[in-house]
Parts: sequence; structure tokens; C-alpha cells
Amino acid sequence: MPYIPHTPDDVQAMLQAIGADSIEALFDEIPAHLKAGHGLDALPEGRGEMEVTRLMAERAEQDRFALSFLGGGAYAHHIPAAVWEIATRGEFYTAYTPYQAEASQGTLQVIYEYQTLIARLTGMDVSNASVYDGASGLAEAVLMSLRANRKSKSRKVLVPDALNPRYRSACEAIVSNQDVELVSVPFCTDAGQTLVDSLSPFEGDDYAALVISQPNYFGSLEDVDALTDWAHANGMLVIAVTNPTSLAILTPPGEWGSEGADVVVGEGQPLGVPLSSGGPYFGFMACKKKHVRQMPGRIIGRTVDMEGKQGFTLTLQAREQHIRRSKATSNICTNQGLAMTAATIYTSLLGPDGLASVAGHCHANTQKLADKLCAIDGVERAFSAPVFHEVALTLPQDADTVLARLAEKDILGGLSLAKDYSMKNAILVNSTEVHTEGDLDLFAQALKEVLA
Amino acid sequence: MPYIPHTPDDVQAMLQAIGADSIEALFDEIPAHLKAGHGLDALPEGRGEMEVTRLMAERAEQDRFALSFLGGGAYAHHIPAAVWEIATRGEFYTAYTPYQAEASQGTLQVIYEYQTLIARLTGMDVSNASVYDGASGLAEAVLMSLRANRKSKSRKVLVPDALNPRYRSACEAIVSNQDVELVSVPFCTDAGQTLVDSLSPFEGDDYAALVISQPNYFGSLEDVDALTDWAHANGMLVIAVTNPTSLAILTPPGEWGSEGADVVVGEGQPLGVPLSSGGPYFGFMACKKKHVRQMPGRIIGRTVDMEGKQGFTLTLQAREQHIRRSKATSNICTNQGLAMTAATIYTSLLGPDGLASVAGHCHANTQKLADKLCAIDGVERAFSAPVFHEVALTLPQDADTVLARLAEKDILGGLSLAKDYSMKNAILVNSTEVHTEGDLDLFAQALKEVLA
Amino acid sequence: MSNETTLIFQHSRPGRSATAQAPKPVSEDQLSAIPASLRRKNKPGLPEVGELEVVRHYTNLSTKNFAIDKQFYPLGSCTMKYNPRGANRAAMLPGFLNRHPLAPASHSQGYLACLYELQNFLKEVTGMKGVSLAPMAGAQGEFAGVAMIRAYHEARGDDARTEILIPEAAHGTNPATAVMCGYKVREVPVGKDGDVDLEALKEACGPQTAGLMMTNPSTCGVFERQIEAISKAVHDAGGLLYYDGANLNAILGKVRPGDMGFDVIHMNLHKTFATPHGGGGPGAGPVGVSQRLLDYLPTPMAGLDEESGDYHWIDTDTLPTSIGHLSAFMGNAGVLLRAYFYAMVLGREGMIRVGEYSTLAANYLLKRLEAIGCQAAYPERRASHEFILTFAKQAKDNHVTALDIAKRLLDYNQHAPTIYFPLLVPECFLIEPTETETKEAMDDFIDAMAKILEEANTNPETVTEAPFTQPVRRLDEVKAAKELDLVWSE
Amino acid sequence: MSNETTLIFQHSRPGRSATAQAPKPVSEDQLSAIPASLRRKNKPGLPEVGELEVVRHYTNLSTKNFAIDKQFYPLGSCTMKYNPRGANRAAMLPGFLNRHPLAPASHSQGYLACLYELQNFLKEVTGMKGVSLAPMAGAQGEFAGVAMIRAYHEARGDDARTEILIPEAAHGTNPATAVMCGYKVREVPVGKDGDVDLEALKEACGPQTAGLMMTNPSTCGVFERQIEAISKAVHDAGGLLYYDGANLNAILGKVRPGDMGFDVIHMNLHKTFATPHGGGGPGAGPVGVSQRLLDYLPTPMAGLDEESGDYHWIDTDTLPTSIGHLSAFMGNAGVLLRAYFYAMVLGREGMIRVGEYSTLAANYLLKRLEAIGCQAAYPERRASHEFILTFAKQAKDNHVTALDIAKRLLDYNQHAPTIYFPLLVPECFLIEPTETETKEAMDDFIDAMAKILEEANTNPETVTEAPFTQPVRRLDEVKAAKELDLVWSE
Ligand SMILES: Cc1ncc(COP(=O)(O)O)c(C=O)c1O
Ligand SMILES: Cc1ncc(COP(=O)(O)O)c(C=O)c1O
Repeated sequence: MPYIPHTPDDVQAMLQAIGADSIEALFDEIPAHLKAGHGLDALPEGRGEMEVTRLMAERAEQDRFALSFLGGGAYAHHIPAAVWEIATRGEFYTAYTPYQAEASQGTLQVIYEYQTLIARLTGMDVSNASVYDGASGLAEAVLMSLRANRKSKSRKVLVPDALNPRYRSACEAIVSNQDVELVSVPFCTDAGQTLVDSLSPFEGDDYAALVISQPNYFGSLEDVDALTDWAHANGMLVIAVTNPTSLAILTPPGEWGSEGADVVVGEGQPLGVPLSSGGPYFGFMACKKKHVRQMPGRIIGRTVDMEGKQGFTLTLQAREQHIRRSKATSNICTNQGLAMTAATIYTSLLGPDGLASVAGHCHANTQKLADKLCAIDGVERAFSAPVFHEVALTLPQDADTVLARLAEKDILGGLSLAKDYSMKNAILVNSTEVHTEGDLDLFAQALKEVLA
Repeated sequence: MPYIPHTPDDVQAMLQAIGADSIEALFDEIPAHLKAGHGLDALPEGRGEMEVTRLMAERAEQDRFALSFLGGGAYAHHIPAAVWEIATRGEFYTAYTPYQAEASQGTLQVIYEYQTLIARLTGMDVSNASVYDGASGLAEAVLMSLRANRKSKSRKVLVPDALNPRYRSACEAIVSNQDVELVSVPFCTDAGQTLVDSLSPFEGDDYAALVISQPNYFGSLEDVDALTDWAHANGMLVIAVTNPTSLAILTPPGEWGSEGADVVVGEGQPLGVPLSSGGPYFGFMACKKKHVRQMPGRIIGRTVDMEGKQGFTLTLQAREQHIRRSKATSNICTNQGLAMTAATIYTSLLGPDGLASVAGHCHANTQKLADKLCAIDGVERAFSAPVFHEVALTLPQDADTVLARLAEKDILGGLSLAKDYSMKNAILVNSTEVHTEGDLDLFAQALKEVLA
Repeated sequence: MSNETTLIFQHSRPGRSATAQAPKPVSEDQLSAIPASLRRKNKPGLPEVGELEVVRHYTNLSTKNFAIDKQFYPLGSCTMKYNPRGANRAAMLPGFLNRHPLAPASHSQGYLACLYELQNFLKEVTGMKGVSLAPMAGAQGEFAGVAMIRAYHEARGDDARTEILIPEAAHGTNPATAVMCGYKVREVPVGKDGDVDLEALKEACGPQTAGLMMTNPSTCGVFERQIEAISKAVHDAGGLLYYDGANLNAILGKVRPGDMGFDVIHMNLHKTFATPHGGGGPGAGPVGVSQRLLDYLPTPMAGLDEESGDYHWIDTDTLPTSIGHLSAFMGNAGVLLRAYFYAMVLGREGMIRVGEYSTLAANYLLKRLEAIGCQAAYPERRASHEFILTFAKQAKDNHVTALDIAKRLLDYNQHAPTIYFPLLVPECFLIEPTETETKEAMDDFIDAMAKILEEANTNPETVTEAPFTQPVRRLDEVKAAKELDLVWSE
Repeated sequence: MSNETTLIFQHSRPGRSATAQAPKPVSEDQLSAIPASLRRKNKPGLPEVGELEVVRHYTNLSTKNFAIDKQFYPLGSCTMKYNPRGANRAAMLPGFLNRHPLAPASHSQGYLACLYELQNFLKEVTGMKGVSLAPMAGAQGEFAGVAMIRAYHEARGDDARTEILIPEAAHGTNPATAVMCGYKVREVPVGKDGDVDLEALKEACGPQTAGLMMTNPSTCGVFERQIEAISKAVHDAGGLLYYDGANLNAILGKVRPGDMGFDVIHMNLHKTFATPHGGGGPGAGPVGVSQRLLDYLPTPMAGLDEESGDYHWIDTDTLPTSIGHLSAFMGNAGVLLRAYFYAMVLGREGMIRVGEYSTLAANYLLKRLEAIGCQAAYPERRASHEFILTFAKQAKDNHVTALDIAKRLLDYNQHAPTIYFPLLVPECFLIEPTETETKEAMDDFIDAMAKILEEANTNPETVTEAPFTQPVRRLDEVKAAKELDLVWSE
């Protein structure tokens, strides 16, 4: 029996100890007519590891492709082999939430180190142990801002249109149940940026927070100092949404404007987590110390044991559902521990200089790619703002059609902006350190052919 | 500096402690003119893990192929994922020979378990901790038989022509340096077996040992009982060369004839080691207890510590080069520990029934494949003897040409017997549990087309 | 005598790095397009360490964890069963790992095929009509489920329903979820036999009832025998029935939530489908629904065009009534692939065996522990896949608490069961052995418990001061919460 | 308190199995072609255990090892440097793992390209004219080397050469190899300064001299300064010079064996090229040769057709004078791929740095250890990448031996250096830190040594009875050798 070790002798011995005649007898409290003998007919017969592995290998093989320039919130990076060889060690892979601290110092110390890494990368005081992903993390941050902004009674939050639309929709799906309203802030269609000017209509109204995405969905860099100061001047908290790689070279949210952001969230995937069809990733979440009791999710503290020796433990559990139940900051329980562990190893391996050079190559490659593509007739940058590692381009033809034709050449040439922004001819293109000059040329060549 | 952690400060501090001005000064004992400033110009500039991984991934990709029926001493089997996920844990992967027993109980116990597994599989009393591979293991067994057979003064050993020719040539290359002669025993060209009849010419002469390969190179099963009894009756030791998978269902060498084989060697690869272009594999080696002091290689013993607790340690080291130097049983030092570890895990996972069912499928698939191929006009079994999981077939055309044309269809349809046995039209074909019915049909179909 | 407790930051030296891991630095010139005002002034205080140090540090840290791969881990409600290594390898095939979540369907057929089949398997084992794999853990599955209940009532204009009923034994995520979905929570008492107090429930039902959230078997470790009456009461009041599938392991193949009358269910694939818990996650919390909630399932889902045989995504453009996306992409894909592997290996028979053998193991362990003097919370009942012991007597007589016994178990190389949950049983253990542990592993646990009970009588300090053999002794939790030290500083 | 020392066989229960791992049993019918007389009568006594038990058992066993990934491991002569995880991943790419060793060249171009380039890299770093990657470890490389020397003399009809000269400091594999190649061994004494006794060597040279085997830097941890005179003496006598490349790490990029006059050399890729030691292996022991031995290199080798750009195998059909094959296929391919990865990451500059920084580390460690009172065997000499300490004084004064100190180091979480080798220095440690360890790791080792020296004076039992913190105390080796227990039985 796959994964069940019992022999007929074992079963007999166990039934005897129980005093039952058969395994079936153990289900005698279930009303008989509920126990439909349905037999799970839609399930196939069990197969061995060899057969299932072969089937899945064939399926995985189907989805291989040559060359991708897709970004939009998930980015291809080189992941050092050490990251997952260590993260999948049984001790990390098959443990659970460190409820028994003494038997979980490994996981607990990793989380404490992770919290420190995130705090330092974001310039914030404290971090939690991860939430599901960047988008749901934003929803948590929005709900948190309502609790944390004691000066505001509002259930409204300002959200820029230049935010990743997938973040907006997930956030909406989550917070709308609590009658929270996400109010749109338009972006400047020339610059591709959220201008302070466009915020003036909201002055004087009560909003709990302003969301600032750096970079924004178009890859554009926002004037975060001005936006942050505006929000604070208007009694709002600032929720920063950032890309962690970019923080190796960009001003950390903790230093935005004169006071810094209040809460920072983002998608942790770029820190050593494979694209893997969208997950498991992890959302990181950090805040100023004064808001820590409003932060959802697990938090680890450093303390000492009875003999004065350093140790780590779950702390501030009174925020969590298993203690506070309906009064908890969130319902989150299982988080994304393993991906967070991988990110901790990744970030330690890269260090500040390594991560900065990854960020630098992402930026430089994206610039280079934009130049190469814009050298093609009719291809232009859609916006004037400086970008980090993603750039919007307008094509002389319908974007969806062009992308489909590129895909036929096994090039995934970016994301269409048609549906989300009614920019029928625009695409969003990303490059990272994984692309060689040859890769960029291949793309440019293919696009030229498709447009010809 | 890749893999070197020292910062300029570290270097300064170290040089200061040494009292040297520069690193170069540490080489001042080397005659200056020998230190040619050659600069290693043929080496490329160093690249990052990302680039080298990409290059190697592209190269690995080049060598992927659809469907292989190659055997000849290395066999494709399903390897449970657990095997290498555990074997490559740092504790096994980055440790060395367990010289410090107290800090190496993990490796030591694995070897002790491995020795037990091999002894039980082969039906022998004792096993060593592995030698390089099956072929070099045979050379060690031949040399060992000269030492162990005290009744014989001979430096000659009888070796069947039906032995894997690669084993014979490696063995020859090794033992010939000590003026050991390998004397050929022909096989019956009808049966593809080594008959006792063909041994009669050697009766009365002094040979240290007779080598018996079960199955032999053609996949044929030998009459091992008769061969063994003949050898013992003629004062020779018996060296068995076996396939470990087959031992799940075939008579173990320890039970051959009335006394059993004296030494058993073989290629351990089928026990959980990937094909991996030929290595690292491991040779297993087992013998009767009375010969243990003549066996080369590391051996682990079970004992107790000062408190009476069970523990494991290297033992009988007086056979080994680090103690006995020129009087050692062999020069072997580093062996194939990791592959042996993998094999121990593999064999434990499969168990007696699992391994028997792998062996059974190998045999059944090979029979089925032979039937399918022999249904093609002009294709026939080359020999009449029963086979385990490899079979020689004659084709109506030149074997090398046919195989090359199959390879163009990405089917590696077996090994040519042209060069080694002057059987121009014959091929050696293997199937294992990894082949589906569809795979066998594909091969048959392709062969049909090639021969048409 | 080792320095294992050093933090990775303490290994840092300015200028040290794992050079092979990063591309060569870019020149300032190449960054000139980024305005100086947006550049960070000081490099972030990440550790500057070499590759060997990182590998050694995290390898050593890993050894300070208990884990299924090393210990029996009978954490009740968590289903710590064996995580097949084959599933890990399959999910980490480069073709899966490198697939971008927004790759077009033309380049996703292999992946979509796995998801589509997994949806169908889950429908079958739960008896539901539709399944979405999108939620990223049990709690998010709960969220999706209750949000669908809300969407359902709203679509019918039935907007006076403001309350969710929840038995008091429920897991904390249940009430927290209800609140996240904008509901008030009304707790329903549980009787002495572990079943819900049916009369109290009936009284609680009314036009304000949006639904009831419950597990069955419940977190009391017993099967709720009145499930049909409960279902009827809630449905009669116009509410819907939510099934917390955390305990699905107990009844796989025996009885299906759909057949018990539930309208919506989440599953914890990291429990029932053996995907790893990863030191806290990730999980996956797919939701299944009955006919009436089909239109509200969270997106995206995998769809199949029967004619062409092509797979596609079902998203809000084709399912506009959906409660929408719960994550940026499509949930915890890698977890789903592992669950798919597991389901394929087990197949029909294997699924049925899970319920049978997990129940067998729990009842065996319960009876044996009772025999050595442990007190069952519900001694008259069958255990489901888990069961509750109470150490109220030891706490009273010897001042040895459930916590103490849990800590002492660590010294015996046994992970402690879940403690102090559910809240309604004092000094309790919730014990779940799962079907993948041998009888010998359970016997070792029983032996350890026997010794500890003996120690509690004869030498209570060995229990109350335990553990003695772990990397640290008991930790000062008060200090941890009062002198918050959440981030390291030099 | 755990049962970790249980053998896997003791977990066995009749009929238990890891069912997912094997295909379903075949019927007796399908085996009917195998004569009953050849079938085994009883199933082999392999363990019958479940998948979780196997994973748990071997995971737990692994934790009872010291390893580079966990500890400083300064085992002299073994070059225990960091094993890059990237090399492991690259070598385990499915395309490499699944390639059958006898796949035709048409299906091996990627693999051959790696081997071909590796051959060239090794030629360059050693200064030799040709390289074969075939030998499977250092000792097999030695065998190949000496067999080539023999083939060379034989080809010239020079068959009175029956002796190989070997300095007494040499590694045991050297004399053992000479004998395996049919030679007698004559040992050459080593002087007080660690250099060979040149006069004695000259006297030993003669028409019976087939060659000399030596390492440089030698196993005394110093560079043999008279290498040119030695080379001349042996060559003048008609012998050839064999270089044991186990110590190549010390001189990478500084001086090349080919430039020192060696005719043949083996390299230990598991040392110098950072491939893992795997708890005892595998290694790889490629051989390099000067012009005159090119024809004898072991096969197969990778060749390149410059015109077509295609790679092919060079085998005995095109190189009939080769000493032939040393294994069934082509050596330890997976190890070679790891070494290739390493060489590509390091590149030209990196190779040069290896020699520099391994030498820096050794000299630092030596000076610091001397400063705390350790006795160097060759205090006047520079250390190479390793060096020797002698504890003869401690043995005499305190009855604390090198073995005792080694065992005590384990308690300080430091792997012990090589002990009692080379044989000519009494009570010695051969210490090799390698270039991949931080100064702090070395400082920890120094601190531990300082404490142990102190303990040896004040409290010698803590040293002579060590270790105290390992899974077992000192083992009864006499019992192990006398009451041989090599195979478990019930
Ligand atoms: C009964 C019960 N319900 C819900 C959950 C929540 O699931 P998750 O942790 O995956 O969010 C759990 C998990 O711990 C549980 O035990
Ligand atoms: C100096 C020296 N020569 C030769 C060898 C033999 O190498 P291997 O163990 O790879 O056979 C060793 C290894 O231990 C060594 O240290």
C-alpha cells in the first residue's frame, strides 16, 4: 500500500488492541446511509512513482519554452543551487510551524534572520514571517492600515491605477467583504507615473492610507518622496508596494519622504523563488515598530532560555487567530515558510553587493532591450518616466496579435496592456540578469520579423 | 573571489601573523626560474554559476534522446527520488572516509548495512565497502584469487569469452602488469553459453580461479552449478560476476554448485545509480569468510564503545595501503562511497519483493521485446539459451549500419556485436522496467522501417 | 561547544561575498537613467558572507528542527504524514519550475492538464460539483468559501444575513475568517460527548444566519453524528453549510462532505494530500462547492475544451460572478503539482485506504494510551483520525501540565502533539498519528508517554523542567513579548 | 533516548514495503523462460520497510557525520574544500544523468565537449602534453601512471628496470601502486628539513630504476627544493618521474609539474577540483603525461575533429599502444562534470588564487598554532597548503597522544586533522585548512587547540577519554578486528 506501512499482522494486532473486528467497524458512528459506496470512480487506479514521474516529466516537457520576457510581478532570476538543495532538506521541508520552540530553533532562527533581512532591505523596523503573496499581502496591509491609522475613521484607501492590476483585483476581492473601498488614483499617461498633482482632488477627504507602488506596473519609478509626504500631510498612512531586488539600489521605503512609509509589502519571489507557475511565492510585510501589534501573521522574537542562553520563539501571538479567534488581525495560519527560507538563503548568498549587481543587470538589460526594440520601425517607449527593469512599449500593430505570433516562435515577448489599460498596441517587457546579449537580439530579430 | 572568503583585511591580518609581506613571499622556497609566469592562458576567464549552469544545461540538452535499449553492463532503472535527495545531503556528500569513527557513525553504519545487503543478495559471508566499478572489481578479484588459492601456484585464471568484453579488457589492463594471464574459455555459439564441455581441455592444469558471469554478456544464463562444481573439483576458486538486480530472482553465487562461489563481484549501478555516462558507479565485492583477509578495500566492523554501546569502525586495516603500504592487498584508497550510499537506500526502499518485481519486469519486457523484434522478417535470436534481461539478435543486415539508422530516429537500438565477436549482423538488446509497451512497439516499428 | 547559534549577520565581513552567485557589478554609468534622488544612499545591511559559510550556517540550523523526516510528529489537526520525495522531484522538474505564471495557454498545456485532473479528483473525493484550486492555504480556502456564501446571499438580495455560526471547538481560523468576510460570529456549544449541542444550534439559527462553519470529524476528534439534523436546521433557516476540510484525512473514501449536505468545503492539501508543511507553509486550500455556489468560485481555474482537447484558463472574463482572484497569479502551483502526484500514486483504492488506516492508527494509539493510564476526553467515542487526551488530573495532582508533558516528549525524541486545542478541553493533547507511521513508531510514543506518566508521579521535576536535550531549555516567552527583539542589530 | 542506532534490518517486517517504488509483481508465468534450477529458493534477506522509514532512517543516520557542510574539516592531504552546490546541480541535469555510457558520439556531443575542454584545462594547469580522464581515483591514476612508465620501458625493450623509488614520506598508495604494477619498491629517506636525502637518492638510482614517485609539495607539507637535482638524478639513470598530484592545490598557478620535469602525473579532482568526497568517494584521478608517454595514455579520451567541430572518442582502436581501459566505461563521469563546472567558474585567475590562498591559510594556521605552543615538524620551512605538527612532547610529558587530541577536537565541533601520517614524524597532525575556510573558522580551531593543550596539562583525562559529545565514545577496535562482525544477522 503506497505510503502505508502496515502489514496484515500489524492490522490484526491493532484491531485486537482496539477490540474491533474490522477496520470498517471503526466507522460505525457514521450514519450508514451517508456512507454511499461511491468508490471514487472518477479517480484512476494508483500508479507507481516511476509511471507518475514519467507522465509529469512529459507534461513538464510540453511547457518548456525558449525565451521569456514576461514580468508583471514574477521575474526570472538565477537561483543558486545551494538555495533549494538546503531549503528542501527534510528538516526544513517536513517540519511545521514552530509551535514547540525548543525543537524548532532551526526554523525559528531562520525566520528571525529573515525578519532582519526584510527590515534592512525595506528600511523598516519590523517584519513578519511572511504572508501568502504580494497581492494578498497588499490586502492585509490595507486592512492593517485601517486599524493602525487611529486618526482616520475612513474605510477608504487610495490606490493608484498604475499599481499591478492583479494586485488591485486580489486586494479588492479580499477587502471588499469588509466594505473597504479602494479609490482609484489616475496616472499621467505621458510619464507613466502617479503625479502628486493627480492627488490634489483627494485632499481634505478622509482616507486611511495611500498605496505607492515602486516601481509601478509599467516599470516606472515614482517620485516616492513627494507622494509619501503628501499622504502624511493629509493624515494618511503610506503603504509601499515594492520589488525586493530593486531595493538593493533604490531608496528603501523606510526613507521615503521625511517620515518614510508606514507599511511595506511586496512579492518575495524575486529573492530565490522559482517562477513555478505562480507559486508558492511569499509576500513580505514590514512596518514601523509602532504598528507591529496591528501586523498580521507570525512574528518571531529573540529571547533567552532558563539558563540565559539565546533562543527564538513565536511572539505577539495575541494578534493571531489561534489565540484571538474572531478578534485576530487576520485569519492567516499556514504561511509560506519554505519559500521564505529559500529567500533567506538566497539573500545571504547574494549579499548587498551581489543583490545590487543583480538589480543593476536587470536595469541595464532592460534599457538595452528597450533600445534594441525601439530601433524597430514603429516601436516606441509608451512612457517617459525612468524605469527599473520593466518597460511599456507601443507597437505599430495590435499587441495581442503580435504576442501570439511571437509565441509561435517560442518567444514570450511580454504582457499585453490591452485588456487592463485599453492600450491596444502596448506591451510590457521585462529583462533580468538571466538574459544574454544574444537573447535580447533574438527577441529584437523576431519582433522585427513579426512586424515586417 | 569565487569560493574564497578572504577580504583584503583578512589577508593583511594573516600575512601579519605569518610575518610575510605578501602572498608571493610564501612561495619563496620554490626556485624562481621554475615559477614560469605562464598565466594559464589556455584557461578561460572565470564565469558565474549562472553562466556555467546555462552552458552545461545547453550541453546536457544536446545529449537528450528519446529511447534507449542499450545495456552491456549499465542499465536504466527507475530511481526513487528519495535515493539521491538523501544521498546528496551535505552530511553524506561532503564527508570523507570515516577515519574518525566517533564523528562518522552515519557513514559507518550505512556501510555496515550495505555490507549486509550485499552479503545477503549474493549469499556470501562478507562484503567490502565497494571498489571502483564492476570491471576493475573483477581485476581485484582475480588478484585476490591468486592470494587466496593457497593450493595453486598458478598466475593464470580462466575467463570465459562470454564475459562482458569491457570487463575482460579492463581486467587485462590491470592484472597483466603483475604477469597474470587470463586464459580464454570459448562459448557455445548455438546456445550462447559457456559449457562445461568446453572446460575439459583445461582439466589437469593449474589455474587459480575460474570466472563465471551470470548472466553472461549475451544476457544468457549459464549453468552455474555445473561450472562451479567443475572449478572446485579442479582446485580452482570460483569468481562470480553478477548483476545485482538479477540476484533478486536468480540463485545467489553463494549457493552455486555444492560449495558456492568463493568471490563475487559485479557492477552496483543497477541499484539506484543513474547511467550518468558510465560513472560514478561502484563495484561490489563479497567473499567467503575465510578469504576476508585477502579482500581489498575498506571493511567496516561492528563493535562497542567504552560504555558498551554499539558502534561501527573501519577494521582489518592491516590489509590496506595506508597501513601496509607495499604489502597491501590493493592500492585502492578513495572508493565509491556515495554511490554505495545511494545503493543502500535504493535497496532498502525496494526490499526483496520490490527488487524481485523489478527483475521480473526486466526479464518479461526483454522477452516481449525479443518477440516483437523477432516478428520482423530476418530478425532472430542469436542464441538458444534462456536470458535474464538482455538478448542477442541477428539482423538481416549489417548491425552497425542498422544501429546508426535507428540512432537517426533517436532510438538507441542496442549494442553491436560486430567488433567484439565478429558477429557482423548481431546486436545486444536490453529492456528494463522503465520501458512501456509503447516504447517496445516504437522500437519494433522503427527497426521494421530501417530494415525494410 | 560550537558556534551554531551565531546569526548569519555575525559572520558578515565588509567586502566578503559569494562571488560565483552574482553577475559582475554594473558600472554607475549603466544606472544613469535612474535619478539619483531615487537611489539608496547606503547599501542595505545584508550579510556579506561566502558561499561555504551560507551553506554551513543553514545546514547547521536545519539540524535544530524536528521534522517528519526525522521524528514521529503527531501534531493533531495538522496531519503530519509522510511527504513523498517523488512529489518533490516531479514538481521541481525544470519545465514546471521555469514556467512563468502568465505564459499563454499554448505554452501551458502540460501544467493545465495536471490542474484540470486534480480539480476532478478533488470533486470526486469530496462529492462537490465544482472545485477551484486558487486558495493558498486552509485559511484562504475558508475565506473563499465564506466569501462565496456572502456572494450567494447578496446575489439573492438576501442581505439581512449577518452571522456565521461556529461550534466552540472550531479552529481559530474559522471565526477569524468569518470576520474577514464581514460577518459576526456566534459560537455554538459542544456537548459532553463531543457532538454539537443541537438544541442550542437550532435556537441560534434564524434569518440572520448566513451559514455554519464546521469540521466533521470535528476538532474533538470524533465524528459529528447529528450532521444531517444540523444540516437541516441551518438549511431550513436559509443558511449554508461550510465544511472545514482540515480533517478530511479521516473520512477519505468513507463519507463525502457533499453527501453530508455541505454547500462549500475547503481542503488542506498540505495535510490530506501529503504536501510538505515547510516549517510553516506553503499549503494549498482548494475549495469545492455544490451546484448553487458554482458561479462564485475563485479564479483562475483550469478548463478543458472537450472537442479540441485543449486546456484553457477560466477567469473572471468568462465567470464574472466569481469572487475573483485571491492572489496575483494562480495560488500555490508547486503545492498543487505535489498533490497531483500524490493523488496519482494513491489512486482510487489508495484514497480509500487513507481514511481507513489513519482511523485505525488513531484508535489504536488511543486505546493503548488509555491502557497506560491516559485520560481520553471522549472515552465513549470512536476516535476519528485524531483524538483528545486530557491531563487535568496530572495538573491537579502533580502540578504537571500538558505543556510539561509536551516538553518532556521532546527529550524522548518525539514531537509533541497539539496542546491546549481545542480550548474547551482542559490540559489537552490533540493527537494525530496519520496512516503513514508504523505500529512500532506509535509504540515508541506510547513507551515514552508511559515513562513520562511515571516520572510525573515519582520525579515531577524531570517533566516540569524539560526539555533537557534540546538546543535550548524552556524559553522566556514573557521577555520575548515584553522586550520585543524582532530584528537583529549590532 | 532515541532509537537511531537501530539497523534498517531491524525495522523490517515480513510483507512491509515501499509499494510506490516498484512495479507490480510479475506472474510466475512471465518468468517461465528461466529454468527453475537457476531461480533462487528463498528471497534475499533485504529489509522490508516503508518509504517513510527509509527516509527517516537514513536522514537520521546522516546527522551522525561530520562534513564540510557542517564543520571545519582540515584533514591533511585530503583537501577538504567547499564543494560547490552548483556543480552538483549541473552534473545532475537529466541530460547528463540519463546518458548511457555507450551512447554513440552523435548523441554525446554535449558531454564530450565538457570532457574535451576539461582535458585541455588540466593540461594547462599541470604543464603536461596529454591528459586522460579515465582513472577513477588518485590511486587508479597512480596505477595508470606507473603502468605507462612500465609500458614505456617495455616498448624500448628496457626490461631490466624492476624498481620504483619512493620517498619514505609518501602516501601508502604509492608503494602499493608500484607493487600492483609489478615493481619492487625502494624507499628513499627524507632529511630533517623535510626534503629528500639527495645523496641517498642518487645512490639508489641505477639501471634497475624504472622511476621515482613523489609529491611536491611533499606530504611533509613543504616544497621539495631540490626537485631539479632529483629530476636529473632519476632521468640520468634512465628512470621516469611520477608526480602524485594529491597536493596540487598548493601550487596551482605557481609552478607546474611539467615545468619541474615530471613525466607523468595524476590529479585528485575530488581534492584540487572541489568535487565531493562522498563519505569515502567517488573521486577522479586523471593522468597527465609528457610527450614521451602520450602513446600510452589510458582510454577512452575525448577528441575533437577541428574541421567538422565534432567530438569523438579516442579508444584503443586508434591508440593501440594505450595501456587500455581501467573501468568498464569511462571513469567517474559525474565527478568530471563537477570538476569541469568548478574549473569554468574559477577560470584562469581563480586557479592561480587557489594555490595562493591555500598556502596563505596554511601558513597562517601554522604560525598561530606555533604561537599557542604547538610544535611544528619543520619549523624552519614555509608551509605549503598543509603542514605537520608533532605532539611527541605531550605524549611523553602528559601521556596525551595525537590520537587523544584528535578525539578531543571532535568535542569542540572541529573535525580532526590527519593523524599519524606521514609515518616518519612521531605523534603528528597533518593539517590542511584549504582556501575556502574563513579566518574565523581557523581562529575557532586555534582556540579549540589552545584549550586542549591547556586541558592536557591540567586535566588530561578530558583529553585522553574524549570524545564525550559524539554519538559514541571511543570504540573497541581490538574487538572489532578480533571478533569480526561485518554483516548483521538476527
Ligand atoms: C481545523 C483546521 N481548520 C483550518 C486550518 C487552517 O489551515 P491553514 O493553516 O492551511 O490555513 C487548520 C490548520 O492548521 C486546521 O487545523
Ligand atoms: C598524497 C596522496 N596520494 C595519493 C592519494 C590517493 O588518492 P585516492 O584516495 O583518490 O585514491 C591520496 C589520497 O588520499 C593522497 O593523499
